[in-house]
Amino acid sequence: MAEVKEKREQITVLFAGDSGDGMQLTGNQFTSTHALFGNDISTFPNFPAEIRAPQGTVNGVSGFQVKFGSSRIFTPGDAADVLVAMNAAALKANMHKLKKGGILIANTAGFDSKNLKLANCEDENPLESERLEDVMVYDVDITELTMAALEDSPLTKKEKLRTKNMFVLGFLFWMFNRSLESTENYIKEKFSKLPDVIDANVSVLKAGYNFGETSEAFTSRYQVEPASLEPGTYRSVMGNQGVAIGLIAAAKKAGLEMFYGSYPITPASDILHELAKHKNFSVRTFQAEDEIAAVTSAIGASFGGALGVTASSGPGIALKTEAIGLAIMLELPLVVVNVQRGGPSTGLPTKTEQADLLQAVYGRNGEAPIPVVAARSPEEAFEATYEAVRISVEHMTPVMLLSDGYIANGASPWKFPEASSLKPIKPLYAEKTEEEYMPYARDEKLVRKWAIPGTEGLEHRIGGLEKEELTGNVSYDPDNHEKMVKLRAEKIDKIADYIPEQEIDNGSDSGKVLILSWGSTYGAVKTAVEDLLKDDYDVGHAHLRYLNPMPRNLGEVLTKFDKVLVPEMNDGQLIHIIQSKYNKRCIPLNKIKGIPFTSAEIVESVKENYA
Amino acid sequence: MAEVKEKREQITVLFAGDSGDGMQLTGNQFTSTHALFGNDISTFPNFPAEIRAPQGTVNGVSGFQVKFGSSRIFTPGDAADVLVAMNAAALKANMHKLKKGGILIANTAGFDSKNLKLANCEDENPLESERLEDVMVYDVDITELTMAALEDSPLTKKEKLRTKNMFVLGFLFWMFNRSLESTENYIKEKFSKLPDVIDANVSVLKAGYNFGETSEAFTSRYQVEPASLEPGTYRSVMGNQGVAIGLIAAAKKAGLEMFYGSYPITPASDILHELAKHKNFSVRTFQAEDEIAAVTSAIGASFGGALGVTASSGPGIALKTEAIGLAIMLELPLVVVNVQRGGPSTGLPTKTEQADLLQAVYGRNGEAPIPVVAARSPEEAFEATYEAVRISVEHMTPVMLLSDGYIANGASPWKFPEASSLKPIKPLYAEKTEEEYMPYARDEKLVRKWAIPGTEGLEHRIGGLEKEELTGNVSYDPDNHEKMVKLRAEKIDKIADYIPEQEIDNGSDSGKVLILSWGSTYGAVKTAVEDLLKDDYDVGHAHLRYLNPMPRNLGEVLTKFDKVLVPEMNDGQLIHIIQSKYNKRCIPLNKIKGIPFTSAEIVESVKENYA
Amino acid sequence: MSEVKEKKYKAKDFASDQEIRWCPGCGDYAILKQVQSAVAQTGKPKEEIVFISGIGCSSRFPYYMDTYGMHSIHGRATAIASGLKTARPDLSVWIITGDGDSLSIGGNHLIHLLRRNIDTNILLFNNEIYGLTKGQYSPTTPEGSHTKSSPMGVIDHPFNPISLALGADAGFIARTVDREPRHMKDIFLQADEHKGASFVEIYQNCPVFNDGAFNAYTDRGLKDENTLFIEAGKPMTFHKDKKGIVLDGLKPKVVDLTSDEYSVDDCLVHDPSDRTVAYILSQFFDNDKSADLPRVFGVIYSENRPTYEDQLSNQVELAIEEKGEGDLDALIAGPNTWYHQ
Amino acid sequence: MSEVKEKKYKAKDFASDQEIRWCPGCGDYAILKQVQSAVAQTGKPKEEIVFISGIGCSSRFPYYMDTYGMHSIHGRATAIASGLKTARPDLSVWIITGDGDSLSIGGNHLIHLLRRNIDTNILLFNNEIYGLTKGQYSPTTPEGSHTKSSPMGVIDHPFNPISLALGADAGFIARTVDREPRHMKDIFLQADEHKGASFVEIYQNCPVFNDGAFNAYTDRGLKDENTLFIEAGKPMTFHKDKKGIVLDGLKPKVVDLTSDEYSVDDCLVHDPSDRTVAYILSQFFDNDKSADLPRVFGVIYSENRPTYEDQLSNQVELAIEEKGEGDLDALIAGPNTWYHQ
Ligand SMILES: Cc1ncc(C[n+]2csc(CCOP(=O)(O)OP(=O)(O)O)c2C)c(N)n1
Ligand SMILES: Cc1ncc(C[n+]2csc(CCOP(=O)(O)OP(=O)(O)O)c2C)c(N)n1
Ligand code: SF4
Ligand code: SF4
Ligand SMILES: [Mg+2]
Ligand SMILES: [Mg+2]
Repeated sequence: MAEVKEKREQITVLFAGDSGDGMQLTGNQFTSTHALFGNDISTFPNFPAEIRAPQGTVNGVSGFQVKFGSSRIFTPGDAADVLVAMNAAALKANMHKLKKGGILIANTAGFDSKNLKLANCEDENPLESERLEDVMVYDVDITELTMAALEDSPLTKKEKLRTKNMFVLGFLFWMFNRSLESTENYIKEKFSKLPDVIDANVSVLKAGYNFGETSEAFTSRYQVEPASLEPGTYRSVMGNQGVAIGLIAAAKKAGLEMFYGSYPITPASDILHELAKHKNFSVRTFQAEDEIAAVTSAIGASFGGALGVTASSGPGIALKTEAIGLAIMLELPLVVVNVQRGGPSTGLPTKTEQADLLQAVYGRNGEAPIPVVAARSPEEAFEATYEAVRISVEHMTPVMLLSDGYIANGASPWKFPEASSLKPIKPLYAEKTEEEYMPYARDEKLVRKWAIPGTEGLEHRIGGLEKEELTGNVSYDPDNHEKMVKLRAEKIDKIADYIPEQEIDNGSDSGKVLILSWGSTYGAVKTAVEDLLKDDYDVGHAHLRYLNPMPRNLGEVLTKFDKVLVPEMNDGQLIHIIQSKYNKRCIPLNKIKGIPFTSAEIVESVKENYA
Repeated sequence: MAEVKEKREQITVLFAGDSGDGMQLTGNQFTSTHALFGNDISTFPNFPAEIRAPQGTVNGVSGFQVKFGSSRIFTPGDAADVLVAMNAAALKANMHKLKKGGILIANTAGFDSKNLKLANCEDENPLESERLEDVMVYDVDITELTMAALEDSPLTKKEKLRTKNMFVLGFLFWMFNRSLESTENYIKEKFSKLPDVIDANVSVLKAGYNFGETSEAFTSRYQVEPASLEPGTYRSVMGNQGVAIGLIAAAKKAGLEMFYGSYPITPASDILHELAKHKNFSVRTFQAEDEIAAVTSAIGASFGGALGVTASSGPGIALKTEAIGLAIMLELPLVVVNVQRGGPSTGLPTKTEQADLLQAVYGRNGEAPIPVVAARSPEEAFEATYEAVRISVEHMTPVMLLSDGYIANGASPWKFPEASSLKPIKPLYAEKTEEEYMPYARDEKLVRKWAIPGTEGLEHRIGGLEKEELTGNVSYDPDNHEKMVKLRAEKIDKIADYIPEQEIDNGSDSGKVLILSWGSTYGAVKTAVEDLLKDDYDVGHAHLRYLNPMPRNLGEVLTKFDKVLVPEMNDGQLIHIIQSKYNKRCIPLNKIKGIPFTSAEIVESVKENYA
Repeated sequence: MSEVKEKKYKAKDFASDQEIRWCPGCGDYAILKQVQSAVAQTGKPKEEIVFISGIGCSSRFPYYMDTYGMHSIHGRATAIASGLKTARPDLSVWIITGDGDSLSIGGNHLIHLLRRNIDTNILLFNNEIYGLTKGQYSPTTPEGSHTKSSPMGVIDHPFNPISLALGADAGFIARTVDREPRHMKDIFLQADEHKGASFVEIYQNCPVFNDGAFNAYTDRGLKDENTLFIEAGKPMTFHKDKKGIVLDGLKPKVVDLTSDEYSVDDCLVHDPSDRTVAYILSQFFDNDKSADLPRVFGVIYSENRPTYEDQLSNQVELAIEEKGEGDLDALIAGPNTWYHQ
Repeated sequence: MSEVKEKKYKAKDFASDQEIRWCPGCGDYAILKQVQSAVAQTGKPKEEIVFISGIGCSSRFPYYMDTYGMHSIHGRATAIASGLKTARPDLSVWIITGDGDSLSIGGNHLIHLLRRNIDTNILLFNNEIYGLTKGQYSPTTPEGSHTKSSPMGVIDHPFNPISLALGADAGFIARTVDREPRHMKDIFLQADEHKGASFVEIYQNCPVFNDGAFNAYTDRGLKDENTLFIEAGKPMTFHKDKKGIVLDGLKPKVVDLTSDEYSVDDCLVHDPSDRTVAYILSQFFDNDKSADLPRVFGVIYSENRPTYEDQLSNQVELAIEEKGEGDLDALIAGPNTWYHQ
């Protein structure tokens, strides 16, 4: 058999199967091996909305998309080069994501009449769909081959069947010419107390690999070289992990103990789960009775001198708004993380969206400005989080950190920093002096000092009523109120002096079209701009991490382009703020489907608006 | 004694005394009598923040300002022609509000050393202040004169002292040449079971009047002719009353029973108190355990086919935002009233502000548009409320109605409509037909029909998850989600077809300066524009009742002026929306002092920006 | 609710056309079945029945009932139902909620509904875990449990839902379990019949995130000795009448009825109208593991007092009687008007 | 809280420089005075004491204490204090709240704090009215009361705060009244001494909006026959020992000790560790007007169980013991890294 190894720069694989088929695990193992090999990588898991949706149905399909390559990767890919479909429902739901000329690996056992019926495909077997005409289809009876490989195993049939994802994995490792070692180690560690299970999984993994090796049908094998990433030590990180680690790191660098008050909600809960594991960092996690208790307990902790943090998603953030107003009055550190999901209301809890920006910036009663920082990707979540904590602590203010479902559950390789290289974070503590203590005296940043209970001589009372300048006493004086409203606003505006100026991420810094993005659209825009630049479009890309206050020079950046395109996974929110703040009409590009932009969609829009 | 009756077009009187001095009652009686006489009137009570602040202190001062005149009156006046100060604290706190050449009536008994000390005026008796040099000061020992008038009364000393506000009232009635009849009737009704109290109050009232009549010191008497108001029947109304009555009227005209779920909060509580009195209109008031229960119980009632209404102020509205998102998904009627107060957080609960506009328009998670309607004055609150209900019911959507503390507690004469003349409000009910019932089918307004439990054959389930078009079933389909987000937005935008176009309230409809206002600044702007027009300034005034969607022609209105001035009692919120929506830079005019604009401030700003 | 309208239904008449989306083996299925069967048996017209739920696995329930229904937001079903029932006392209102939905985020609305005594039937699906969000502990998860959010064990002392309901002055309090279909249905019928707020805790197995939490009360080999099914007027015996409950002063204890020392006649007789008995039964709980008391199932407490919505309706009627049906023109005009020319 | 730091204070050392803004005659003044006196007596350094309140008249309290303090938002003092105490177990945390603040909007946080047993002292100023918002009824206002928001009389059945706390498994429950300074102070001291959440209901007169609500327990002529002051180990007698409480089965009744029929020895002896007794005492309430039971003052229930914050601190220590003090570089790197050239 001729072994043709085709060289490819980037490959996107989409694993799709029933929730019970182990697609997430398969995807994660596939990812690790490629990461270890040195590819750049981006992943996107896509869970069903139900805990365990009925088996075999379209609602029960679980997907895991991964893109890896020898060049830099910023998104999990617009369309798949390879689609693995474990059953009819999985194919039905994902067929349209397969590129023309792509490869479909279909587990024929998942296309029997029972499965066709469950997928509501009695009329047409999706394997016979017209859409597959341009596709190379490999029918493999994975189920049978798995059972065959385990003939001698003492496991039950059910247990045996559960290993069939290993067959897929082995086969794909063959296809992409990768070693089985990392997965073998993983299996051994995971099932260390179940030798029979180890044996079965490893056997099936190898059987998959060997099936590629021996079956004559498969001639395509691909070679994807390691990426020219910056040299250094890497790990794989998911967005929620990045946030959790970022919080711990920032607290530690600030010399603070962290208190995390939270109420579970998809897709933010994993931050709680992660933090709860790290109590040896003196992290105190408090699963509150609701989101109001979550944020107010964090405020209480901050009053006590800890770093109070809370996280939620849209509906929970809505519940926290009254308390955030209190934190604004108290001028205490508080980090509020919003892992955005599809809205409004309960909306699409398992889907991603960027529709809480206006809520973050404006969604409170009274004049209540707070800094807003947005993460852009799993590997940048750490840094964005670190910045959020830095601003909160050094400027004594609640900060909203925006992430979203796409970032939260996606994974990428991360060239992580050394702890010693992290920016210092310096809380400004009040100290007892000769003079009378003034809780609301301010420094040049307009920041008041933090007086921690337990410090003798700094006893003081604060609250949500308007306070007198300097003393912090309750004041109903009209002029004082106006002054305080302005001071609080100016304090936040001044943070612009302590964040970097807006840079052009890629492309020209003046010219025809600027793409102004924020949050998780980063990867799609980055990829699109790379493509556009190759085609000689005059385009630049600015990505906002700081949404309030915005970088000082942003207005200037905008004036340098004829047109500004603002892609958002919402109905137009950043564009709203930009147009109000700057005298610049922008072009909206909106996708409100609970799924990320493809880079092609961005490219297309630039081309349409180019002229 | 020569009786000179000076003619005046407008007079502003400010009653100021200790919380226990009965200034609110005095002001209200003074107001009623002038209203009955036919003057136009506007009032502004100013309570201390504490329930009963310490007697005699500046914090305990209670004020009631009233402006009346023979021309139209739109504000309670920038400065007072007459100031009544019952004690030193009252004078200290209000001295600056007295016009040059104005009259001060000071109760000398309230300026003894004890009172001076309580008012922290040991160093300077405010009666001797330089500020009073341009003022006519009348020192009257009201306390003593009151006691003297009651020599023969069987009341206790404490009870006698309580009537001293009647002396003030009687004296002012003399000064403005008004009859005592209405107040006498009021006294008789109020104390119908206490003849001694009636006698005492009436005696003192008359003593005050006679004091003016007989005392040689007083030569100034004023004549304020009835106003040339539109002919018709009038009543006096306070903003919160207007809202309450508007709700009942609208519900009744719509053929709906009203359910009012509310949690007390200043300055919204009076709506609850008022509604609770009208159970004979089948109004069901429910004092919920918190604001979340208030709004969600109202949603439950609306699901049941009632008109669900809830009201609060800033902090409470913040708590309701998650639930408002649910109502948006459910597409059910719901009226949310926000009687704004000074913020952020607890802020200045007894003061007024307009700083919840952005919260109203943007303060929810996800894409969650709702109509926003704002009342402009006590006498217009009824109509604004009626419109809010009409939009909510006919467009099946939650609506936010904005009022504020100034409107809520202020009073004006109101030429009230006849019930039969009110616009009909027509709920669109689903009915059982041959076809399958589609809960989310829409009419040409994009409005779905209301299916009331109890209707056979229309059993259906709705909720906060994204719903499939037409069926309303839960749907995770990406295209459906985008479609539904757009549909919900379009439905709200379309309301612009069912509201009036923006009119110019006064002045030119094109030219140099447009003043664009909303909410309770109406009166101050109206008065300012009248003054400016008299001085031949080229200025127009547009006042927005509909803040979302805005009137279709607003963009056009704006383009017709060189400059647009946007006065707001906040740090710039409407201006933010306008600048984002329309390609027009506007000039902000902000006052964030918890007190309304004076018309002079508006005039000044127009002059500054005129050129 | 009028007798005339009573209809003949079968349980399946109450099954909606929606596909059921719970995990295979979830206790929710069994509960659904008995609710459908119970509402059918009441004969109330289905258009007069409303199911309101919050958010959670259990809260998907209304989708599966062919009645009016709302799947609302987390924790607020009780508040929504309070408004609905107050506005529409004629409807039969059921509340479906989970241990997180009703006792964590929704705790306040629950206790307020109970004290107000709004005539609704509250079915609390207690699986001692957050199902929908995939396995965090809930306010009923036993101390020490290892869950996603408590990797070192739960340190939050759990609520005893029955005591809490009693503390909130609930007028009807019962407990049942997903594995006892007949008992469930009977309790649901009693709850529905009770005029006033009816609080029913249902032990519900979540095979995915908290499998076997109630094994002690459902497993063949264990349940007899661990469960006490109570009925009004009946002595409290269990374990096939081999054991009984007697009071030693104020202290309940388990006695052996097969010995000569105690007989059925010594056993406490259940009186659902006695609050103190109810309190004592509520304490047959984890707190007092030493005492080895069985878990109680059945109607623990029942009391008749006026409902909120009836009293409100009375006030509305009284107001109309006293002031006459509201006259809009009179209201708008208020008591003091003047004419201006 | 270490012994070394104990200081000698006078009550007035705890008075802040802020002018007190309650109405003349408000019961809050008397409570403030006894709290100042009690904290002075504990000898805890004032910088280690924090008062957290919500919103309401009573919630202005922290301004008047020369300690650390926060006047927060309505209903959330308990939640804020939970976070504070969890983060800083070394501080002495007091919660000041009203009947609206803690039982209406803040009901949920209250019951959760109690079940978690976070070591704070909760002083609930119960004036059976909303003072600050000028006179609406609260969740403790008796049925039938005419208030601004209930012109036809309250129809919401009120909470019994003591039962509610018991239902939420509170570890320390007491009641006192603003007119009994010594009793108040003693209860405050006991609450502070109790390790765990201490719930103290204080009957507080609001002369402006609800004057005389507790006259039956404070008026010279009435209070003796209407109040029962209990103490651990003491028989329950009242009305100058002329009356006593005996149990008739599970039913408490008032007996005449001056007759021959009953003597002190028949009276129930108070045992604050007995929950059932506590429950029975909690029911000496309005529900059962017929029984004519006196109102109970004193420590009704007291139990020692681990506090939330101590258990959390233990987990932190244990984690450090097992995994070593957190190493930031190791955390950032995670278990699987690779090197890329
Ligand atoms: C405001 C808000 N907070 C949090 C969530 C996330 N959430 C949904 S259900 C749930 C708890 C589910 O537990 P339970 O009520 O016990 O129901 P079960 O799934 O176990 O039936 C949570 C935390 C939400 N949807 N909304
Ligand atoms: C979120 C919110 N809702 C409502 C209010 C208004 N409010 C302030 S205090 C209060 C109730 C006060 O009653 P209580 O707690 O009994 O305290 P008291 O004044 O009687 O001491 C209310 C409703 C508020 N400040 N914030
Ligand atoms: S997660 Fe548990 S409670 Fe939820 S559906 Fe599955 S088995 Fe049922
Ligand atoms: S209103 Fe009542 S509770 Fe409030 S300060 Fe005055 S007397 Fe005290
Ligand atoms: Mg649960
Ligand atoms: Mg109160």
